[in-house]
Amino acid sequence: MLLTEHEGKRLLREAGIKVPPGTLVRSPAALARRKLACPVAVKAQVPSGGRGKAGGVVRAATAAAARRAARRILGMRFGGEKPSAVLVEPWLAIRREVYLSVTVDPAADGYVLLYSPHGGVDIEGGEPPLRYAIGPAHRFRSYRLREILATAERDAALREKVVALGRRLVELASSRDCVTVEINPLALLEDGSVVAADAKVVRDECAAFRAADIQAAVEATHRREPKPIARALAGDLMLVWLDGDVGLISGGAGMTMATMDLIGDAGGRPACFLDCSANPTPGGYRLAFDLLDHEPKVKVILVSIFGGLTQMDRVARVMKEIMQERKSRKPVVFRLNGTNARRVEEIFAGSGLHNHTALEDAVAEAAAIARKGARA
Amino acid sequence: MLLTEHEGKRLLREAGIKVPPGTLVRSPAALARRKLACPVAVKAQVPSGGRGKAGGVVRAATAAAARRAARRILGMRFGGEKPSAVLVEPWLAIRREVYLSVTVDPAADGYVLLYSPHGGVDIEGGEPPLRYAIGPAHRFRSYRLREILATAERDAALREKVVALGRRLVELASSRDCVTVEINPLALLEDGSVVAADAKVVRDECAAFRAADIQAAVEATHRREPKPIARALAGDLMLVWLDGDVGLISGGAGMTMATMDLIGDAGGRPACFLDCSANPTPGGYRLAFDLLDHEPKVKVILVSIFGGLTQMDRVARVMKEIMQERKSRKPVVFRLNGTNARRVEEIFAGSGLHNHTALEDAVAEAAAIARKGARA
Amino acid sequence: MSVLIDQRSRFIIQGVTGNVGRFSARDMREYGTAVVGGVSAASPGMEIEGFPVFPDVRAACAATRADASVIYVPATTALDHVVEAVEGGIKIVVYPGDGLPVRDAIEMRAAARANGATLIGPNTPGLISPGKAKAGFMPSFCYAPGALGVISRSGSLSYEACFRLTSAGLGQTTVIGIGGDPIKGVSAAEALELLHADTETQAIVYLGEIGGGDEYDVATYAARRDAKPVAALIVGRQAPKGKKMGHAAALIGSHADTHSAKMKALATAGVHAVGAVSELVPAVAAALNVLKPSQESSGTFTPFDKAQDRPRLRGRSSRA
Amino acid sequence: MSVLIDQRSRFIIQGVTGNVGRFSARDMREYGTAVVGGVSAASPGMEIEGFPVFPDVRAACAATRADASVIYVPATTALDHVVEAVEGGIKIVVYPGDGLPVRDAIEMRAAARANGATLIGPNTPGLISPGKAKAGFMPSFCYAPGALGVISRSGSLSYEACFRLTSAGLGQTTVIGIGGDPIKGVSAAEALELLHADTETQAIVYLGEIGGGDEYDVATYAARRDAKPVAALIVGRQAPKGKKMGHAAALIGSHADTHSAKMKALATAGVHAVGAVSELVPAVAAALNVLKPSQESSGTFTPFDKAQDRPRLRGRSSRA
Repeated sequence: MLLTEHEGKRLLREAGIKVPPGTLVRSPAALARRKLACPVAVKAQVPSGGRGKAGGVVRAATAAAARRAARRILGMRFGGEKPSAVLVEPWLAIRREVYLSVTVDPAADGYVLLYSPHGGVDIEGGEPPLRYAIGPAHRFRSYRLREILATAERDAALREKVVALGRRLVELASSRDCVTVEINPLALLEDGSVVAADAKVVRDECAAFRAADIQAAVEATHRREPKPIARALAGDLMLVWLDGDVGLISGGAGMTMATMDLIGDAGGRPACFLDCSANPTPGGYRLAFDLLDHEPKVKVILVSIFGGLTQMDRVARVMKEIMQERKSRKPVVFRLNGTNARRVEEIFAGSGLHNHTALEDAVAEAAAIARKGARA
Repeated sequence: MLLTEHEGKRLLREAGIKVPPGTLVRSPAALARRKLACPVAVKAQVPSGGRGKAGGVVRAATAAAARRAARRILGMRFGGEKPSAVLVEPWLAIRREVYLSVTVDPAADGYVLLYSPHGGVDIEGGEPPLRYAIGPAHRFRSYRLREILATAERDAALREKVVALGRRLVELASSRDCVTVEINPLALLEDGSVVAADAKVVRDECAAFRAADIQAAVEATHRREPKPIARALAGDLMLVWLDGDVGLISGGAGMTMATMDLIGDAGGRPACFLDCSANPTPGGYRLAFDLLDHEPKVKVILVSIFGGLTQMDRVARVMKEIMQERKSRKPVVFRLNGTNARRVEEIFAGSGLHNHTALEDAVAEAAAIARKGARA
Repeated sequence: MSVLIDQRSRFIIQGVTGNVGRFSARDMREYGTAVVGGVSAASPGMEIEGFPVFPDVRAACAATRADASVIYVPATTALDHVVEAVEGGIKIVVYPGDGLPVRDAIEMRAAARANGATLIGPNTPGLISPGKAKAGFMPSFCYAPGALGVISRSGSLSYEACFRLTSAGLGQTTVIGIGGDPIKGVSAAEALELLHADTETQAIVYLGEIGGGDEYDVATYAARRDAKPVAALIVGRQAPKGKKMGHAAALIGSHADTHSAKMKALATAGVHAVGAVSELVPAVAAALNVLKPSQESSGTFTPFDKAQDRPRLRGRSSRA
Repeated sequence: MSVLIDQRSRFIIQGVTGNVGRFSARDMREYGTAVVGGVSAASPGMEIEGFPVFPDVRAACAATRADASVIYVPATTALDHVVEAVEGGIKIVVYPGDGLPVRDAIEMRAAARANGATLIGPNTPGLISPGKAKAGFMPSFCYAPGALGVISRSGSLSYEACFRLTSAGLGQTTVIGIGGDPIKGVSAAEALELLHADTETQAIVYLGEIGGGDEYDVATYAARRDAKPVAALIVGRQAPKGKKMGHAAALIGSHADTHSAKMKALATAGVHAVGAVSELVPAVAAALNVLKPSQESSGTFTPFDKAQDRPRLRGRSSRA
């Protein structure tokens, strides 16, 4: 879960890392009530990258200009999202911008620290950053980081500040369950101090059980999602809407994507990624049907499940029940395979339901129905 | 720094540990505005032990009783301190109370976890708790804890809950710089769940540089101190007022205590513990004199410093300057020794100041002056 | 031969008293796997499905000489159980659970390494050496002994894929579910090394997806002069950019994460890479034909045997 | 003999470019200690007080064969520097700084152990083997070679105490400032073992205070049948309950923390324990007389030599 700059900076501040004093406001009116020491930076608060290049960070020389900038930014969208607020900070007298981040990297068997002597918006175009593969957080060694920094950063005093910050970031990432803590730019000010001018922090949603703030943020994010997505999340289903008309109820990320790909190959267009593997229960499947039955763009539903732990005789019984209860007339195509799948045929017998043996056949039928529906 | 129960429980909650839903109020009037699900517990919020036995926790069956209890508690003192607030929580249906804590223990080379199957206010009188010597936090092993718990806790389901909590407490202590995290009682409720019914958390003030919340708490504590103590702390001096009249300016905890003891042996009574070793500068010493000069009970000032890093020729020059500037007429007795101490005599020469060679002589003189002052 | 597990592996099930643990213990035994006991701290001393239940791993190992374990516990306590396993003497640990915090995955992997153990997982159905042993909950009928080493990031996709391979007469030495999380006990690169070193494995099948960098490790391996033939299926052509597709790592962030970039890298390295599960069997056949062009022609394989739900369990292990 | 350091110890100073580092490097050299260089990441390549300054410990050790280090850096980065020292090959590390978070003290101690090194500190002036080497900033004139092993929790108190001992002709083998923090690199118990094993140390002087449990370790040692004679000074009779007296550990919480409880435990164990620094020399003399009643009588010691500021540097090492 990517935090907004403001939320990320709060975590940095809590860990003793210097950030500019900032004011968070949700409206230009709220900004009018604050005293500002101009010039200021007015910054869109939105969990999305590329904000700076998209005009989401504006320098304002006067309070009036700051209000205008806030109004404009609050009306914009960044990566499809409206900013929830603007962060107003003193405009910094920056001598140099560098890049510093800690992130999880399989190649490092854990955390990796990245540093570039040239930070700012163009970081991705330049030289690749220096790389210190740490592994588990307790393996961090300041002298190793120092050696690596010395190969490209000539300012010895700055190196020492980065070394000290490096430890702080690794401990923050590990102790507060952050997948990424990126400071870009880390600003070297005229007075020689360094300050985190921006913050991009990604927290690990899986750690919500031991971090109340992650739990709260996850819940808040879910509340902000459109209703069907929120309902899916609340029911432990993973739903991503796509552009097509073939509704897909599946189990397992790889199997779901594989089926989506086959739908495309068969001339259809998947309407969604809908993975029910985390909740393969009557309630989970009922919710899945309910979501797709109520989505007008879905013309046909393909149930494609290959169960391991999920026992397919049970799934078949649940499907039979749902088909008997459900009001929607959208056609449903089944391809159930996996543990106990040989019993599906006898369970479906007499119900009018048909289970395809081959995935390709089921996909072809679903795509054909959708095409027919589209033509009708 | 010992936190109040409410502050401690906030840390527990942040770490995903279940605590009762509580309401913090600073006055009975504030409590009147809250809806309460009675019966409730009304609990004094004060950073001091023994609160329960001293009447700081009261069961209230009605909202009116809760307000009366809050009023009474807010007027009491616990360990000399007035509660800053009361915490009002639902009265818990407790099946059993156990004791669980993690604390720093030199004998464990780090953290130790303590558990007793009998928690509550009488924990100190009973059997010594079970002890799991962990060491550094990353050495925690749930299976070791489980083995130890099995020797005295018969409820296997509860053991498993304690094992899971144990890891959470060790990680909390380490990642949030707590010296002690004590849950007493850890309450096993009728529904089988466990909840931290109380919390005694001691945080490490030395970690303020990397934990903004510790920094803020230290500053708040310092602000609440009486003015002279607050001034001493702000000047990096360590001041504890005692009952006597011999003011003592010293350096180093052990040397200061040794001098205090000698003052007592000489028939005097020390007025303070005042350790200037963290700020052995002209500013530090000026502040020390200012504090003692303005404290009426101080009749004489003994300067007793044995310097290592602190170079005594510099100290002697500073002392000479201060003696010349200072308005107070309180007599001052010197005993300076340590690095470069052989130059003190020549620096003091002609100033009317005398440096005692032997500590006992300086102490005897100061005590004699104080006795004379007391008789006068 | 096979890698990591075979008929001599002696398994315990940690968390055997839960529904999943109990089901899996029975299912593994039915496959012929040597399951020698279970561990449950809360219920030691009882019997589950005929297996003795021990209070901890050390006791279980002492009594049963177990050297492998499958762990069915929630993510909240998974790290503790994996550490107990590897410090208790277990050499092959499978942790199938998903939703594991990445920090715990990092610590798990480090703990396994520090104790000379191999961890499979998290977020995996486990691994199977067909005809020898099964450590996890994949559907047994999908597998048959043979000459293919299979590596998969995705559980159910590996069932589908192996069902097709088995149905086509293409059996497996070992199928390793490396899992869909970014930090894995055994990574793709490490799984490749294991299968490379196995004399019976004649070709490697990799089942991958968008996001993450494992596919580039496959390409790196395949480009080696001594590499075994590799076939790969990469799914996710229809996935949009910037959305997480179930797996923590299945997210297209940069260009390298895309389906086309991965397919190109694999093809360049000589991998028989396909983008649809329907093309997998011909691709694998082609890979095998590279190895033994005289024995097989890719045209002889039918991709799916519709005539029977249970595939032919005809292996190729006799070849090696 | 001496423990931990002697004239063969080769020292570097980490943080040599700061005021304290520079002062101490010069002061240690003046005492005759083999200071072979300094470390400063920010200013490598320069010279400080004639010492070469290296960018890191590894480079310093490679160039100078250093095996000991005194570290003058703030608490914020102390753990990093101690870890660098012990992983760089340093075997004796002194960290004098105070205000160190206890978690970092725990990690420091563990790092030293894991690398077979000995850490002195935090919150200590260091240690000195009089006439041989000095690792820290205690005033040199307070010490003389002799037969006493001294252990102290408090810096300036140890200067006062050793000044008195030296003035009375009671020299020292090694004086170890174990420091006033709860978690120590070398604990009282460990310091006792070191001095116990040193053949030249004839008696042990322990300088303690209220709070903490070190004094009970001293009592435990003294009660051993093979213990060397022990004298102890415990300060803090005038300290009130529940208030921290400067040192993190100097706080009377429970009864065991009190002055009287400690004095009783020490006396019971046979320690010549006193509560006033003015009584220290007679107590030490009595302890030595236990050892060699024929050579000395406690009446011959004068507690303080007022005639001269610089004490007689007359040692007792010739005895052993």
